[in-house]
Amino acid sequence: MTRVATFEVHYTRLIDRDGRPTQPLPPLAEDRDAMVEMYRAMVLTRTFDTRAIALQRTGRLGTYASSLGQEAIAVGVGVAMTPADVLLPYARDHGAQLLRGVTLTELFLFWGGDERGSNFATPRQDFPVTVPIATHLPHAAGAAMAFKLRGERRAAVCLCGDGATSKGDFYEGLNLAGVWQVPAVFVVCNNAWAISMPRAAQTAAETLAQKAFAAGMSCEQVDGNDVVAVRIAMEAALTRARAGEGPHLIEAITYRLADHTTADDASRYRDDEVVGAHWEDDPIKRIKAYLVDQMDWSKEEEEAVIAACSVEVEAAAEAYLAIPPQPVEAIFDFMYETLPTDLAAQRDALLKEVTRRG
Amino acid sequence: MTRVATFEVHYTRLIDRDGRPTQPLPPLAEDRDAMVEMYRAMVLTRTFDTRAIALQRTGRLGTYASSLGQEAIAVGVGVAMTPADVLLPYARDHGAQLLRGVTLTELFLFWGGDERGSNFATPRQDFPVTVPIATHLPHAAGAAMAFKLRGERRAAVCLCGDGATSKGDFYEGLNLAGVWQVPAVFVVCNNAWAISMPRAAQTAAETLAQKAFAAGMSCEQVDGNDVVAVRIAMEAALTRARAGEGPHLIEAITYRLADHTTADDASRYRDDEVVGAHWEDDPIKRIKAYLVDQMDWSKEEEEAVIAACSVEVEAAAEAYLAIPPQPVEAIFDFMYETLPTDLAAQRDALLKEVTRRG
Amino acid sequence: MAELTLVQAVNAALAQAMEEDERVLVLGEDVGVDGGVFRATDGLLDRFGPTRVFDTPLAETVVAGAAIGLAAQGFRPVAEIQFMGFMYSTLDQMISHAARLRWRTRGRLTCPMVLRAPYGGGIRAIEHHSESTEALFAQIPGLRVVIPSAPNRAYGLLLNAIRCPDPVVFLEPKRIYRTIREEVALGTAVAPLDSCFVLNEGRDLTLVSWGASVIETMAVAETLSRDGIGAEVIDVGTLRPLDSATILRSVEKTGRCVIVHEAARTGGFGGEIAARLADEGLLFLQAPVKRVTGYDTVIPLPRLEHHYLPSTDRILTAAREVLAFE
Amino acid sequence: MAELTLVQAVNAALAQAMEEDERVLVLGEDVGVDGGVFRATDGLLDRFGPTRVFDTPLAETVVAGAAIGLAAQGFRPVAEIQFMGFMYSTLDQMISHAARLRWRTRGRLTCPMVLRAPYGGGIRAIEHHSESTEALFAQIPGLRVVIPSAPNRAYGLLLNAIRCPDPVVFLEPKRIYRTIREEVALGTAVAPLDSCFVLNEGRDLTLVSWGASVIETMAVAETLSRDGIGAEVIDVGTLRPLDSATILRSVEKTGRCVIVHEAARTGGFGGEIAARLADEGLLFLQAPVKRVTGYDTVIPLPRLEHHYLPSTDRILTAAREVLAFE
Ligand SMILES: Cc1ncc(C[n+]2csc(CCOP(=O)(O)OP(=O)(O)O)c2C)c(N)n1
Ligand SMILES: Cc1ncc(C[n+]2csc(CCOP(=O)(O)OP(=O)(O)O)c2C)c(N)n1
Ligand SMILES: [Mg+2]
Ligand SMILES: [Mg+2]
Repeated sequence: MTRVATFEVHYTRLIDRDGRPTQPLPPLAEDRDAMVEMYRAMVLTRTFDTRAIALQRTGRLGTYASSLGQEAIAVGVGVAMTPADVLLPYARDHGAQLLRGVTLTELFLFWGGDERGSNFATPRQDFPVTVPIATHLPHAAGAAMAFKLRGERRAAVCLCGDGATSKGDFYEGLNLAGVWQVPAVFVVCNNAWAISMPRAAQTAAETLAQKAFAAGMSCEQVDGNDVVAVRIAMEAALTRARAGEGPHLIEAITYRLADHTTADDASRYRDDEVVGAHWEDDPIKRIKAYLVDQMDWSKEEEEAVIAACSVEVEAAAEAYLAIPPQPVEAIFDFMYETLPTDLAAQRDALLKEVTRRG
Repeated sequence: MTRVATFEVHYTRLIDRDGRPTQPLPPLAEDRDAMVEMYRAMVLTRTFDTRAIALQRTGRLGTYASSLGQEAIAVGVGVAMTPADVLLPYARDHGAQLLRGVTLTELFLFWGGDERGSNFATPRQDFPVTVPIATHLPHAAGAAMAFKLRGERRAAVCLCGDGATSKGDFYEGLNLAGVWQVPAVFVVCNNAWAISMPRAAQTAAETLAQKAFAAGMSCEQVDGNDVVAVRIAMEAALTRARAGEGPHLIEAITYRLADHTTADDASRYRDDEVVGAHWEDDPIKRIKAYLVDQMDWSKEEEEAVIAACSVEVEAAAEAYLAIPPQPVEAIFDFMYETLPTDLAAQRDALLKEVTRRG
Repeated sequence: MAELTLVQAVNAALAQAMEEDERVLVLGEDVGVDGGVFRATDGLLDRFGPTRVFDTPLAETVVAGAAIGLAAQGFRPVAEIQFMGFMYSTLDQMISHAARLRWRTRGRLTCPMVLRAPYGGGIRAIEHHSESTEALFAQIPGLRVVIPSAPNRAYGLLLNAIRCPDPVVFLEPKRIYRTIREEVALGTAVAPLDSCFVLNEGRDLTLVSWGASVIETMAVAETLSRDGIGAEVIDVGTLRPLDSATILRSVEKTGRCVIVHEAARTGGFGGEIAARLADEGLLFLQAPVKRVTGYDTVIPLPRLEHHYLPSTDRILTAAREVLAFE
Repeated sequence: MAELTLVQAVNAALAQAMEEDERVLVLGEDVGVDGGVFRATDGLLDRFGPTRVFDTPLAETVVAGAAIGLAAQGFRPVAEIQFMGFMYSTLDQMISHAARLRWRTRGRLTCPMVLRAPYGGGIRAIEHHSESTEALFAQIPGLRVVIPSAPNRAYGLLLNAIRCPDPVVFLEPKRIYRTIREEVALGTAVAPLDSCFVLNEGRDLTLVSWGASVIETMAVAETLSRDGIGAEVIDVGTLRPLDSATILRSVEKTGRCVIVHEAARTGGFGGEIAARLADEGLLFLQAPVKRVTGYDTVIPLPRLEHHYLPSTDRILTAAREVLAFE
């Protein structure tokens, strides 16, 4: 018996749940502006989240997927990317989308059930949220291949959940990215649940990171509630990817503090107490503690951030609510570049019907 | 950075290409009858193979997938199984099917383009050859789950090629088997090619065995041209699986000495010389060398085996050629348990047409 | 007898099937503790335990594929896919294996499984959660495709689907999961798998529909009846195998037919029905066969979705057009 | 001009497209050194190099999915699936993404890709290698589905498919890959993507077909013409979007129609055509619309396969039946 291959998975946490460094920190952690930027982005994300849920509860938004508790991942990813990179988000990446330039109003519009919410003004090349789980990993491999073929120093960044790692598309996407050595970074947001299914019911794999070994890809685990750890890992992976050193997978470990969506009632399948305990790991609490302890974050500054985020979200919500639906014929727009004859006939029929109905 | 998981892949070869033991051998290798049984099964497989190709070349068989060079895997697997286990073969597992009880005539019939070739008299519960690559791994997980649910000490054995390891079904099947901890053994026949695609073009993974890590499954590599190594690994895996200790994956390394199928011309994409070199690893040559060196295998015995296999295959080929096609209405048989009305009408129409044509 | 909604009827049929046959298993994402995202499997885990009801990883291909393996081994798996929009990755397994295992082995191995999913629009859901692509399955030889439109029929059809030795795709119109309550005769399975249901008799016009659209279709029949027009309403409970005899008989009587379904028109299963009329029923037809359907587009997101679904208004317009035809 | 077989025409169109637009890429299993299992991509790797032509792992979902990613990024990928029977695992990507990327983003991202595959029976292949399930794709809003039936049209249609800004499923009738040679006008793409081809004019009967069945259909037209019967033969080169106007115009003239395709009848795309006739063309019809198709079964393995495919005999019988109808 000969040993022919060995593999290791490593885990990184830089700042603990109380905001204390667990090891010497990178320069980033000394950069007050950078830290505040991330904090603010996380607060903004959560403010959006709260407002979205309120809108949904009052019938003014559709079913909504909260990112409560996992803001550090989206934000750590979003800040690490450059505008030239391309994001392929999953449904809880509001934080990353906002940092990329998608507006709050556009996010509301998307979750409000309006196709225009995916036609954001910036970033034009980012993908819309992918709803069928894990089906976007193949797109990420393809988009990254495009960068490679054109010799561009850009990377595709693709996020998904722990549940997504069970799906064939996840694996086929990773495997292709591996064999083509494309500039892609995959982030698994392991929030411990896929609706009611605990992480252990998805797979017997000890870590989700190790799924990358099946694709010959490097990987690591990070504390997904530690925005600094997420960002540092992302920046390193992106630098390597853009330099042609191949794709990478990051498993970011967090916890879904919210119900799966506004259509879910998590109390059916998990104990409130367990969830409560996970609030100790709240990524926002953690970075705030760090700011307060290490960077003299003041009460005034805190209040200013909270207030600014509220104002911003409120204005966006109002702007969203003021947007009338698309005209009815928009149903037929963008099915093809030019409307085929038989579709044109259906469009006419609909318009006639609408006119008749008045 | 903390190390949270480590993995190793090991490789086993017991008998080298010249038939010499590479390490102390298990009792099996001392058991002349057992060794001869495996040798004979491999020779029979190859004899069948040669005859099948000849029949195809003369238009009396359909497109055929040769198992030339990988007889040790199918035979090692076939002898390790008990009748109660269930085989889910891929297209080059003739050797295993024969050992399970499928007759040579049934094999010819299958490859001759007749559905009855998959309705073998024994073993009634084995699956037919699966043509869409890797789609049978999910079936193996399901069948093995059936054994587990009924508390039966049986295992599902599922084989596939190296190309198959790229497909989502492969991964989803492994992952489910892992998380359900079902009695299944997966064998990847790594014959270095998937039609024209070399192993390195399938995946960046250093070994195919390691794909099991993604499913939290144990795994190993064996020399797939060493029938003893294959059988020993299989027996151990089957014993563990039947005892409820979970699934296992074996990567058996071999080489496709033949064209992909009779419809392929491998000289378009690989050098004859490289192929020639791999004949040194011929699994039949190896076990024969072992028999001769270690077990006084005589020329007479050798000739007897060859002759017996020829006679057997010849008789089967003749039996096959004598089997008339199914009656035309068999097209409609077995679509549903009972024929729906509209199908019955179509059946009547076909029969009328056939009668009219005379 | 019990007053049940459609989703409760599904739940009751599952429980009944599990009760009467221990080979029946329920599997899928979140079907266990959670009882399914629509609660169709609610309580089954408690009642039948974890060897009869089990959650699967998030991987629809292997949900279907493992069900095939279980079925080939003699179980009767009933697998749930959370939404029809996530059934597409089961198609390969359903087409290449479920539909063919019996055929391929000349009856040696069979595949008595049911693949259930909620389908259709009208619940203001996000993308992919409102699909009506039943024709994808209904065109596959070897599959049975069943769609109930009321609690009682849902109960009977599902029970028969589970008892059926062939693979069945069972699509549940989720828009009406909880909108109707009906007496359901528990324990009996009166709704056969191979015939259409005539919900209303009439001599002037045949309205053919299935799924949630049956509700609007019935409403139109009622409106018409107030004008003294008798519309025969046929609920195609089983799309495959299709009982075209019932439809033909009706059109022979009425001479006029409108087909109503939520799915996009082109390639929708209404085309198959109209085609059979254009062949075997041509001589009966006194007016063009109209289809009132979803448009040939993606079903819009909630803000425009209601324009897409066949409304009573659109059905009525088509009906009057067909009736006026001379 | 060159005398080419259908598969050579496909090859020539690929080369031409790659020549004229460097965004065109060719990918798939064995498309590189091997030149594809049917040699459709033969020589392209040599000519355009490994950054334009690349092999993929054995994984159809990601072949389609990566093509979508490439297309969204401005490339024009032409992906090959080796046989239509292995396209089923692309359906989710094609339905959920390729067909909708433009729609979903209101035109921000588009998906100009082509998914090619040989299809159909008659080559005595093993199971899954003889499928004709074009209706699966033809029912999906947002996709274009194109099927050539001769070298010249294959060349023009493929070139137009590659130039098309929408996703196109391009199915090649492999039974006639090498059976016909025809002059192909290289460099020009005369076959438009949105209209049927009238191959033969006639006043007595309309025969509608596509793919390899066009050959038998033309043969029947010839037989009929010897009896003085004029059969108009329409090759539906593009199933979606369907040019029903050409078919309607023809049936208006002839009053009789037979539709011929290899796919199983129920849910096959012939039903859509017959349904349009039953609506918009009802007044023209002087006889039932007959469909000569594969049976509603799995296509048999080689030993019985020839009974399954629509033969000239079956087409002729149906044609005479329709002609005799009063
Ligand atoms: C292919 C597919 N199957 C099922 C669903 C329904 N669904 C939506 S989210 C979800 C769970 C996702 O879990 P995970 O990947 O862990 O992400 P999380 O929601 O926890 O962030 C499921 C099953 C879906 N959207 N797509
Ligand atoms: C899903 C699917 N895609 C493509 C094919 C066509 N095909 C048949 S065998 C084969 C290569 C298989 O390679 P591998 O898994 O290594 O097995 P091997 O033939 O080398 O034994 C391919 C691509 C298929 N049968 N199924
Ligand atoms: Mg999760
Ligand atoms: Mg191989």
